Amino acid sequence: MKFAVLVFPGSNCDVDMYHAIKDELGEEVEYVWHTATSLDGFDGALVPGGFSYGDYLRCGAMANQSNIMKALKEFAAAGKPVLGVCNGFQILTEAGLLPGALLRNKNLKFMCRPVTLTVENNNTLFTNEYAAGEQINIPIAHGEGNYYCDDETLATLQANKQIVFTYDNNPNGSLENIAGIINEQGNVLGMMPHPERAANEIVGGADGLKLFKSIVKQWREQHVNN
Amino acid sequence: MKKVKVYVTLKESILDPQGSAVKGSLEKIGYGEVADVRIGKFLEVTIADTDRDIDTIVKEMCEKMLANTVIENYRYEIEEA
Amino acid sequence: MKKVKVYVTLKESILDPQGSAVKGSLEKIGYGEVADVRIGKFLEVTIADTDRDIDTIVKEMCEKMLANTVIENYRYEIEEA
Amino acid sequence: MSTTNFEPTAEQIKEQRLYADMGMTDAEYELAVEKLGRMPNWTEIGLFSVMWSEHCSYKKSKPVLRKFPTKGPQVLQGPGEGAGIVDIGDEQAVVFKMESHNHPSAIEPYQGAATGVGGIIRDVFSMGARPIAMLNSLRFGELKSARGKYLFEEVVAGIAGYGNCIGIPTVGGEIQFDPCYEGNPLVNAMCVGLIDHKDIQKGVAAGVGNTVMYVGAKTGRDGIHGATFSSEELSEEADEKRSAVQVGDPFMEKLLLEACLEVVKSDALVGIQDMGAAGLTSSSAEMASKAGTGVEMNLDLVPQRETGMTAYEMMLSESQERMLIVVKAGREEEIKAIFEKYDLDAVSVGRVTDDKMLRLLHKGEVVAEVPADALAEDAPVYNMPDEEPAYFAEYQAMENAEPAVTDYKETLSALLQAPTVASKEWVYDQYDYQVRTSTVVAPGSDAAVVRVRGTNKGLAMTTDCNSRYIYLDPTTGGKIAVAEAARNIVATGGKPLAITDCLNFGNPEKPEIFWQIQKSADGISEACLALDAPVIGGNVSMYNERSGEAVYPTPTIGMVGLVEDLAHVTTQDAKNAGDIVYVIGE
Ligand SMILES: Nc1ncnc2c1ncn2[C@@H]1O[C@H](COP(=O)(O)OP(=O)(O)O)[C@@H](O)[C@H]1O
Repeated sequence: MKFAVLVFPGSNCDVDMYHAIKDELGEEVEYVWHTATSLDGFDGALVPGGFSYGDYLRCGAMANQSNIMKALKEFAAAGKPVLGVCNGFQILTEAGLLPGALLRNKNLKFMCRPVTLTVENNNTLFTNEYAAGEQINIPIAHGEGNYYCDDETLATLQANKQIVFTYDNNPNGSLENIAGIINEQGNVLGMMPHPERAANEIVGGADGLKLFKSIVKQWREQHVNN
Repeated sequence: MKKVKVYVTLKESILDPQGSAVKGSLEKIGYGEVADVRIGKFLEVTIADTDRDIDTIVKEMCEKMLANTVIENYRYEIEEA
Repeated sequence: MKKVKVYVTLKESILDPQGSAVKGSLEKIGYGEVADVRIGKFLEVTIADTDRDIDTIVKEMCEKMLANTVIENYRYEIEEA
Repeated sequence: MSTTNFEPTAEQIKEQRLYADMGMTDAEYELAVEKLGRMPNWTEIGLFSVMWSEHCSYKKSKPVLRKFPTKGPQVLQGPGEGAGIVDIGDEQAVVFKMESHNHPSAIEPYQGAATGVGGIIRDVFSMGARPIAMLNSLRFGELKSARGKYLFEEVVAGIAGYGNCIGIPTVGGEIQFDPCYEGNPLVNAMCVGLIDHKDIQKGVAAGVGNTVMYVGAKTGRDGIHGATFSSEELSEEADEKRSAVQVGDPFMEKLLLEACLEVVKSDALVGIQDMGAAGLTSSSAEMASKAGTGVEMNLDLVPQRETGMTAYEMMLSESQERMLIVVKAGREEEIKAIFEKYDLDAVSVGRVTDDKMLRLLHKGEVVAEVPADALAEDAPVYNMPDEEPAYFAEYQAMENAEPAVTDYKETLSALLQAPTVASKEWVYDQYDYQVRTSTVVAPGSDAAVVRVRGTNKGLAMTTDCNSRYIYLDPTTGGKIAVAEAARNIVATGGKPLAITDCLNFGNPEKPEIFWQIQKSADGISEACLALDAPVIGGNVSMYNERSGEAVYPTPTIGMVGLVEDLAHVTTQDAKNAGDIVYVIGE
């Protein structure tokens, strides 16, 4: 399986994402600069964390205007897996690929710490390797991860089981403890915690690796076995 | 040349933690009469003379980038500069 | 009740990294006529009726907390709410 | 018409002693006249004043710095470049340096701390290294006044804001609170980078005819005379001098970092240097002086953020996120293309000459023509008088007092609540200490450990200094500071490689203060020799006083050690109930 790691000016978890795929998962991966216009040849797209455009104005607002976003929207519309982490999640909401928005953390501070998540929905292409209700440890590092959406959107998210991860100890004020959501189609996941930072025990845990393994498993089932 | 003043504010239904924090701090230093604080952005955009309709492009810029209409409202004033 | 609108802007000689980045992005997406962008804050402060002179206390609040006068300027308007 | 016309003439500068306002003495002015062979004009006296400030020339601290052991088989680059370099085997090396930003932080704590972080990062990547970790060492007054709390919170936010945005993990540091830092906090930032031997760069303007290029942010009137300002005590009048405060732009620096690390791979690049204190002046004069060449620049070509800037203003501006590079003649376009990818300007502003002069053109006129060596090398060196302060003998004569503890539980709990002792989680929770996914030991233990990707090795790093010990006995205190750093490295599983230091002191013109500087340098040197951990670079920050009261002598030590195998890493937390506790040593 071949992954694209999108790189915007100011992305800084691109390297982590790249190495998680290459070194820990052992799949193919390439960086794709924001000026590119196509994602042809890739089977999955990863929108990494960091501070695209410095997070100036609003997180993700300027990245959303890049060339590559048009290609990413087509890629998503074609049903291919798209994962946005942290700033990547913010970019996906700005782009309308996921509903809602990420506001400043309730305590107004950046927070970097390990957190415990509950896998609320393990029936997605991103979570099939986890058990239902499994508790996993994945670190967060963000200043604006406070998920917000209006009541109607929340009702839809709940009805469709689009809330994939929740925080056990809500660190940032997110609505309904939301840590990660998926789109209705089920192929675009956005989450604030960093699974790519939890892909090797030496740097603090490997609970995130299963997320990437899930993507590959589903892809293999669809592409290799037939 | 035009000077455009853009005001971007959080929608009323959205909690403004920064505003609440400032209100709390103001109370603490002796301004108990402060009933509410809301914090938004104030952008000053200078625009060179252009053939395009200024109102249209300012609106476009706001919708596309300067504001996120899921959570924010915006308004603007266009002045001669 | 008074509604006070406070505008906090960076002093002219102070670098505005946010404004420059926004200008760059606007240019790239087709708004080459944008000559300059400066980003400041817009605060709406609601103040309950008080015996103190409203002008004095707003000024005090700005100096003490709402603006960082080392790098920012402020101005305000007081409206009946 | 050139605005330079409104500047004082060479005669006025001399007669009205205008150089004094720039921090120059009469003798220094005379020396400048001698080096130049005539009276300097306004721009030229500006160049002399910044380059001969303590901050740039180390004129008062040089004799002290000479005490430090700086050599060792592991040292690839000692003091003298942007940062020092130490071999770690496998054709790789570690690059690190620590730098202070005390005075700017006292005035605008968020931006002061942020730009301090930005500056030290540039020092490291200007060597061609990839920055992989940040540390810091902070000193504040006790958290009792509103101003004190404000300074603390904003400095921490500024460090976090810059480091998090640029994506370099802040993995360690230390904080001490003491009333002596109330008006003059200390903000020292350290950056650690990793480099392949073949990529090591120098800040040289070599090759006559080569092109001098300016890259990065535009020049504004920010922090003009920042270097002279940091070489004076903080006073109420100093507030007047804080022209435009420098604002950090970590996004710009991230682009500059990535572009520069691409550029160092090109053989078109000859030299690269960060525009730090005294910006264009120090980078151009030092690069020429180190190469034995001259540099001619046309200031009309310098990218400017503000209108109507004079040559004096451009040369003294301390706008952040800028670099000066020297490129082989004819290869400018290749270099430009790399910067363009990152939306950065790379502009040819001059060339390397053979006459050893720094020559500046502005609006068709030569506005300055000064020997590069005169600026970079010929600053006077002072042997400052020192004198043992009266307090020293007094304290030495005292008996050690055993504090009477009646209730151990209460005392322990009081100790743990003291801000200096208490957990610093509130602070490091705000730092992204994990980005780059290489942090093996995060903040909260002894030294931090960052793995070297692709190997089984790690780098252990720490900053330490107990200034109360140094105040009481600077020689012993200096030794203790280095020994503490080494213990932190060793306890974590590393072997000390080398140190960087930041000498934070009061006004060196006071003999008692200079005595503290001398003695603590003796102690540091002795410990470095004993531990085979040479000093590979550092920074001096003097005049840390407010209203005549100096801070405690605070020579912060930043140490890096090599962990040969990550399996050796040991953290400080208690592992299992029932494990036995030993006390080792005296
Ligand atoms: N306290 C110190 N200990 C060791 N070296 C020092 C110290 N202070 C300064 N140096 C070294 O002196 C050299 C000259 O510094 P310079 O490049 O002028 O300073 P900076 O980069 O701090 O502006 C640097 O290599 C620096 O590492």
